[in-house]
Amino acid sequence: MSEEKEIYLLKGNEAISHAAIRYGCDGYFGYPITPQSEIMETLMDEAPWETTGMVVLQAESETASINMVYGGAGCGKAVMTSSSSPGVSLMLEGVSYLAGAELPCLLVNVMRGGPGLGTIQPSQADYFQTVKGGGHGDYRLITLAPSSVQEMADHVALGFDLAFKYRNPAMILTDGVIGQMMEKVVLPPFKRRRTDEEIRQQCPWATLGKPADRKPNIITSLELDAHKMEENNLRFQAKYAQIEKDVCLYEETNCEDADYLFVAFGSMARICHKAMEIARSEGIKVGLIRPITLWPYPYKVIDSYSSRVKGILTVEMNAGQMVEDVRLAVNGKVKVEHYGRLGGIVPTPNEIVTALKAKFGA
Amino acid sequence: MSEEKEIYLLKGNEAISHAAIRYGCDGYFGYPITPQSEIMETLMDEAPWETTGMVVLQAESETASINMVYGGAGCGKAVMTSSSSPGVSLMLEGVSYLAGAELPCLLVNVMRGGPGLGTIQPSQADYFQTVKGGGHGDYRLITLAPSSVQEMADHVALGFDLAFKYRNPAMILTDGVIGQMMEKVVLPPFKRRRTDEEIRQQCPWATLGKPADRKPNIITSLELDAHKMEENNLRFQAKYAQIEKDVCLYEETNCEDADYLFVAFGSMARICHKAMEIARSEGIKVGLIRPITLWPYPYKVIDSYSSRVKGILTVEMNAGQMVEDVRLAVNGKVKVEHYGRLGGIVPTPNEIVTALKAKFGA
Amino acid sequence: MITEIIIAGFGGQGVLSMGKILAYSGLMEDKEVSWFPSYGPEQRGGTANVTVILSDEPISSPIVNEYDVAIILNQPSLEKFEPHVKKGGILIYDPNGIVSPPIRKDIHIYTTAAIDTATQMNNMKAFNMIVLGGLLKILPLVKLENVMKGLKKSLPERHHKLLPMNEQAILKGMEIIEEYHPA
Amino acid sequence: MITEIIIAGFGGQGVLSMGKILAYSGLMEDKEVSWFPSYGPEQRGGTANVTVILSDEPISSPIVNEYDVAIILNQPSLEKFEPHVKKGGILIYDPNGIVSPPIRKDIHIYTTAAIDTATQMNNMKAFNMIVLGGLLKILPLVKLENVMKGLKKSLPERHHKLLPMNEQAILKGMEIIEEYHPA
Amino acid sequence: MSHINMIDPANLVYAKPELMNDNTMHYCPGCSHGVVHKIIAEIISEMGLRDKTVGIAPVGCAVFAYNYLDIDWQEAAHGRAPALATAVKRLLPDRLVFTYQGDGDLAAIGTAETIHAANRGENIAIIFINNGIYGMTGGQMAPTTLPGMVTATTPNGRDIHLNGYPLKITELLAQLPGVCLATRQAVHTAAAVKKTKRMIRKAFENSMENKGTSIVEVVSTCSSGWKMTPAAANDWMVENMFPFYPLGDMKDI
Amino acid sequence: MSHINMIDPANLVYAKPELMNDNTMHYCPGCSHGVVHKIIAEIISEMGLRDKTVGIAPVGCAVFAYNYLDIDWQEAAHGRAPALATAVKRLLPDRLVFTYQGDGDLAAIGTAETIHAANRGENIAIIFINNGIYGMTGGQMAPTTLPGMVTATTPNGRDIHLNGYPLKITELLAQLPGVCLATRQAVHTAAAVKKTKRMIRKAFENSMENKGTSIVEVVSTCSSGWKMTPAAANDWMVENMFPFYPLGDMKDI
Amino acid sequence: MAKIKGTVVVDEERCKGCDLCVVACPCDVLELQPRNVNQKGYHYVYMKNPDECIGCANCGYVCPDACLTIYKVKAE
Amino acid sequence: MAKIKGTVVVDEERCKGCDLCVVACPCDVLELQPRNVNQKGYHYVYMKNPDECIGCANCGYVCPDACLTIYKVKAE
Ligand SMILES: Cc1ncc(C[n+]2csc(CCOP(=O)(O)OP(=O)(O)O)c2C)c(N)n1
Ligand SMILES: Cc1ncc(C[n+]2csc(CCOP(=O)(O)OP(=O)(O)O)c2C)c(N)n1
Ligand code: SF4
Ligand code: SF4
Ligand code: SF4
Ligand code: SF4
Ligand code: SF4
Ligand code: SF4
Ligand SMILES: [Mg+2]
Ligand SMILES: [Mg+2]
Repeated sequence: MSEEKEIYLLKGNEAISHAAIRYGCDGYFGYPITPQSEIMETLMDEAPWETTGMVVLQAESETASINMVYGGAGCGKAVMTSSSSPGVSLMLEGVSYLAGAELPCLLVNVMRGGPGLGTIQPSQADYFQTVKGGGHGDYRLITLAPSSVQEMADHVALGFDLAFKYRNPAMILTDGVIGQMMEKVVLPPFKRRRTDEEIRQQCPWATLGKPADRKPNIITSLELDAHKMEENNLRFQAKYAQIEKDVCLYEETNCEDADYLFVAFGSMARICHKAMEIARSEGIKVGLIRPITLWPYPYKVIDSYSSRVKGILTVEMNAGQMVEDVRLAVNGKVKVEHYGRLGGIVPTPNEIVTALKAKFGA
Repeated sequence: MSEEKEIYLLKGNEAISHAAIRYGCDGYFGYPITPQSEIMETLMDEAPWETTGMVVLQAESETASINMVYGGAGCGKAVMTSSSSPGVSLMLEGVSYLAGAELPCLLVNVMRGGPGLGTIQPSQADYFQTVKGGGHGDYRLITLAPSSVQEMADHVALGFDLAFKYRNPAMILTDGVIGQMMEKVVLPPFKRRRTDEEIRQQCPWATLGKPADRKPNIITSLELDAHKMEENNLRFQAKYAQIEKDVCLYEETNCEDADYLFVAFGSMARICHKAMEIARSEGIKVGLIRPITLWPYPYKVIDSYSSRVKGILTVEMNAGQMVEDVRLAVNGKVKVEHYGRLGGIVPTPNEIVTALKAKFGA
Repeated sequence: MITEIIIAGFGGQGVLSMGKILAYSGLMEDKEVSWFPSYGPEQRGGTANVTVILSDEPISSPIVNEYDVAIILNQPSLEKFEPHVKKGGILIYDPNGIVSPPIRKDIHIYTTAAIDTATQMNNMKAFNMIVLGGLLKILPLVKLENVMKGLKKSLPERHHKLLPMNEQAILKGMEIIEEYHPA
Repeated sequence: MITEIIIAGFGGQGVLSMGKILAYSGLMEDKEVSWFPSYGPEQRGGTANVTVILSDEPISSPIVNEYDVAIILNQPSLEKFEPHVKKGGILIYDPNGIVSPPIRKDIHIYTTAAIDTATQMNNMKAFNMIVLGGLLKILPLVKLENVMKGLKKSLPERHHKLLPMNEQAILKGMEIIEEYHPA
Repeated sequence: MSHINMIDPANLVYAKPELMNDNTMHYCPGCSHGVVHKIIAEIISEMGLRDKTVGIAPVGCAVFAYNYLDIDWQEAAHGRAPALATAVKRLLPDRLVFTYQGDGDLAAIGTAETIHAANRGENIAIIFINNGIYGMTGGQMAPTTLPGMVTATTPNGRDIHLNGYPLKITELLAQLPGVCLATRQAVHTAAAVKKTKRMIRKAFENSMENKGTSIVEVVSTCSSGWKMTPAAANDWMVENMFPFYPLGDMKDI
Repeated sequence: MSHINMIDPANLVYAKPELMNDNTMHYCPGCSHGVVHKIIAEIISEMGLRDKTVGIAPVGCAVFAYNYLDIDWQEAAHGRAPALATAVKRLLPDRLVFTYQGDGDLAAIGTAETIHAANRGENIAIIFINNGIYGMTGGQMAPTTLPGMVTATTPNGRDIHLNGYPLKITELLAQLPGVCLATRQAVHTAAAVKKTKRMIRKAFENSMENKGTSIVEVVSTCSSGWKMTPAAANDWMVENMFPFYPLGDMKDI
Repeated sequence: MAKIKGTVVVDEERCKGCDLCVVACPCDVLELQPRNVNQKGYHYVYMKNPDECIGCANCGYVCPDACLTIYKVKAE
Repeated sequence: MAKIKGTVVVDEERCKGCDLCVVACPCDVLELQPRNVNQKGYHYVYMKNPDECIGCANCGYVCPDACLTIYKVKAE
């Protein structure tokens, strides 16, 4: 349909909302927090309950939101929430439960500067929280890091699809830059929501009411018998290994001839792109690797350059988090340095070039 | 005093409570959860409010507990809470606030198997959560990993002292094994609680009421101006660097002549000790490094063996978390493998020896 | 060609929506566009600004160090952004409320008495369109017809009756803009 | 010397406190001791067990693969722990409620009719002391006087009047323990 | 007629409910949870709603409710059952959705979720087992523990100055406009069981008819936590709990 | 007498309170927060308690309260001010401890902390600014938003079926035994300001006398969130908020 | 005159010997086994005075573990 | 007869022109500056009819920004 190919000018946050409705998302549960409140506001404005039947509910807190997501996801519904750093911290018990009960769902963190109440300006300081372990226990979140408004829209479907494929929560990890900026975006076509019958087929584990011909479906993360709990964990680990095999998205730019690599995700990749242009214009051969999935992490592709480049600079709006994964990837084969700004400051392209020169004498 | 040198037979959890009273702890705020409820129960039984004046309060939730800790710590009081994995996840927003407001306090996580509600059996799967970033933003918790009931008692004072020295929360990260086991323990002598006057001197930032001769004291983690927020973060990072310089506790056993190293913390170090004895009795020269502080992490001491040993095995009750820090320590110079049991299972010494042989052909 | 623009003033002056209309206009001309606001809790009379980039190529960074064009609507913003206009770039400001005017001589400076004009027109809502008109006069980034298309697109249907008024304001803005030479 | 002991039975049978008294007794003899319980939500009639280690050297692992001594008070525990007694080790069990008795021939097996005896004594609370007496008879790990000291230490003051009764139960247990040879 | 001859389906007056399976319940002897489980099983059968029911289990002794009633269940994080139920019911508006929660779960950590679900008038039924204690974790004080009551965290009895007052949360909930039914019952006698059953059935009907939130509090015993025999616990409940938590309907519209 | 001559301390009838400093408050023009700040500053001075007061600021527009009143402050996580206050007051029992909270902070995310602090009867004063909206984050629906009221998340007005009912939390709190004072006031007229001041003073006295928890709700305006001029907002409040949130004392013992 | 008679079938392995049915019975029909225990170690309930049973099912209603099946007939 | 007279000193830079004092004044004393703005861009308040002021301080009580200082005298 031509109408659907129409180009929109949207904020990243708004793109998520429109993409969710068009995906056939069944429910959104959230609590306001800057810089992502537009997600719920746009949904409320679109009132999809009158069209697709999607439920949109402002919860009493992030704690409630994430547990509503658990309830909805347990029914096999495509449900989501969104928040920003402090709100996401409040969700972590629930996130661990979602992972432990193997429930597909979509979470969005539009990061702001911490720690604590911090600032509302952009940040990437929740990287560790997202990919290593915010909540308790061994679990993983499929983590997508969009770097444009278009990807904000695209990652909604991608996130949901991966979540359902692997029965695992997926997280869009983005920040105030991408959430608040407007860009051109092509929205996906409308998909209708799945019927309960379709859910019964695609999610035979979902709690939709127990018919006579199957056992009760039970959504739980509890197993007091440690041996069985270990089995559960081994199943999760096997699943995580499978996801690591199947899914790994990244983007390489100008890496073939590069002497130095930037590794950066999300908004920082955008800014590093410009820094790369500036550096190349000065004759420094810089390439850029942009991990799109932060978990699974593109260890291999980064490692593939470890004996070909003179140095790697990770640029993050934090005190040095993803840099550990880059170091783990190259395992000592090349020097890896970190450049970061903190507390809501977005580095400029120029200062990144300066940092590159300073760290590597490039 | 001789009475004070008396040897007690206590659970790890109980040791924490007695040590807290004797330290002159001002307040405990907690919510029951297995396997650590004895901490609050012992305190309630001892009724220190009748003796030292220590406040002990059962809160309505872990969320409330951690925020009570924030309130108490903001007054310069020596306050603490304890919980186990799911409960700690609920505290993470508060923990990030504590770090962001630079409040000294003592947190205890007696880990159990996750993710989700999981099991109540011992686990170490909250390592990442504790040392990388459970809550949002760039912050660090001074992290102590006791491996005996004696250390459970000792780390209370150590944790509080470090917390106050650096104005930073400290965490005792332990598990159901150490929390539930009884061992001999020598309790420290009783110290009286600091008076408000002493607190005014030692913690000039504390909110005890503003006298005419100073500016208002304000406990906050907020700074909407990103530049100022960055300054705050740089101050935190400088402090963290200082702590990393000043504090790093570990224990080396039989490392001098070792061909292989176990690296393990807490209860796993105990079991690895036995595994080391077994391996040595079979002629395999194994040493053991036990990090006592998990942050700051003893990267250097581990690295100091990286060109002297044939392999390092980290043993953890998780799917492989601390192993990343060991890999970061040796930076590719020696092979590092992980052996773990999950979901509440405690590995036996024999299986660790078997794992060592399997991974390294030792 | 890429044009990096900052628009800055008090919250409530329509800074963000002026940027939006500019971005929409670019969209109508099939340009690449990006719009990045200062965002925050309700601005409560504080300053607000937005970076708008119009480009023929894909835009890498939505955040830039220096601007081709700065549109300045109050004193604090002037102080903040004047130093960041590229050499040879453009600075447009409304002198109302400006106590210390710009001083750089290596850029082109223009004034637009938009506040006064809007007050005269008895239509404060037209204020930001007057400013926009001025910009378009000296830098015809987008065609007027595309601005109108953009406006139509960015305004909800129920406000379309305001389109002619906006067009007039733009035209007025084109008239009143004046070059300014610092002493 | 190090002795690794498991005591296992139903929750409510005093398994944990028997282990505690043993540990306290060890403490009185200046031994190193460790006591590690199966823990959980209220045992609600489920099984409970505790590993007690008494040693002259520091104890590394409080958790072990195999036991020198297993004290078994119900059928599920027998099934679970019989295989983990060290060759040449000791297994003591109360035959009450045991439908399939132990079968290993490479260990020393004893029975203690503690439940019956306690019922006869009309004092179910003495049950675990009777069992403990049996253990001490065949393996004098700790001196009786130190057991009594340990008991005193582990019991709250208000229960000290029960000490003589406990001593009698231990002595009774020493009397009734019998060797058992699987068919 | 001999006893053996009486045993005939035609003469049956009471039996284990069809929806309750053969798993041994992990509850302590005499625990009220079992009785309420039976009631719920019976009602769902009687209403013919097995294929339309989603139950939400709490964290608390009833965490394993899902092991005993053969319906679809979700096990919630501690205190969050009403949040789960909110989503389930909004996404499946024609289903029977109920939560089953203890006093710690509902009235301590879950206070906000309980009050807000009720205040929104979510069309769910909340079955609230008030045994005045945290059974699951070994008998600590609950928000509903009576003054003077001994628990693991009030070894000398709850002292209102130190530990605060018992919380009558059902009274609070009854005042919210979203609540259509709020009642307090017990299950210590056959008559009480029948009354409780009527009220839970009404709560379930309200959920099906989308009339708003129903809350049925069941004043219960916890013989383990109270350290009494089950029979003594019942007596203690009648003597001590009922005066403070009087049985009866607070709201029924 | 000329105006210039009247300006003499002897003739002073009203001035900026001594404890309020010269920082420009970040509040929007006409925001009720400022008025309540002034009242608090005056009372603390009058009671001579500056060196004995710890205020707890919320997350909400009043997050920066600490920038304006020259007393010791702690800034709490969103909704948790009563938890902080609990600890502060228990550890410093002779201090005046008060929280200052918005409706989102107190009655949404902080519901559990509010109810439990009040139910424990913590000796704190809770100043509750009910402006029916989330001011700080740009005007989303609050738990107290009136039916039909337009906000950023109820663009067509709050629909009780979709968004639930407004929550009269002070009415609930008034019923808790730990609460000694529960009152609802406003600050739109000089008379209202004086009445509110009397009640907040009483609340502070209660804290000092350890009489239990006091809650003073101030029905307020948020001209930015309501998208009205401050004066129109006051009128709207009188017409629409007061009928739903009637002013007056609910409890005072 | 028609007399109402009842009987109770006990699922002995399910029974936890809680005594609640014993207390609830208006006719003193039930009792816990004084010596015998089931496999879980509980003194399960049995009909001490079977002929007194009126099939009122009070025992059944209050049994937490659903161990009791009750039958009732009108006997001559 | 003693007449009560008052005066109001406005902290013009603090004033946000919210108009609340204007509305609160029983004597129509105050008005917002129709044209002039302060440095923050607000039309601040001034005494339009200074002689009407009775020093009741209503304006002061309701001013959220504590911009007003009020004095009162009994004038002859
Ligand atoms: C976040 C969290 N905190 C604490 C616990 C530990 N916990 C499990 S059950 C429970 C209380 C149970 O009491 P109640 O809700 O009254 O149920 P009961 O067992 O009495 O039926 C607690 C505190 C937990 N599992 N999760
Ligand atoms: C955990 C968390 N969730 C959400 C937010 C975002 N937030 C900041 S203030 C606020 C609501 C403020 O509303 P209210 O309490 O009514 O105060 P007001 O601004 O109206 O005075 C919210 C949701 C936050 N800072 N932290
Ligand atoms: S502990 Fe209490 S509530 Fe839990 S099963 Fe036992 S009796 Fe029931
Ligand atoms: S947004 Fe509302 S509450 Fe916040 S300062 Fe402005 S008027 Fe006051
Ligand atoms: S049916 Fe009635 S009479 Fe018969 S045993 Fe049960 S309670 Fe007693
Ligand atoms: S009530 Fe049930 S469990 Fe209890 S004794 Fe009777 S039959 Fe057994
Ligand atoms: S003091 Fe009274 S009369 Fe004077 S300006 Fe103020 S409100 Fe008006
Ligand atoms: S009330 Fe205060 S801020 Fe508002 S106009 Fe009057 S003086 Fe200015
Ligand atoms: Mg309970
Ligand atoms: Mg508000």
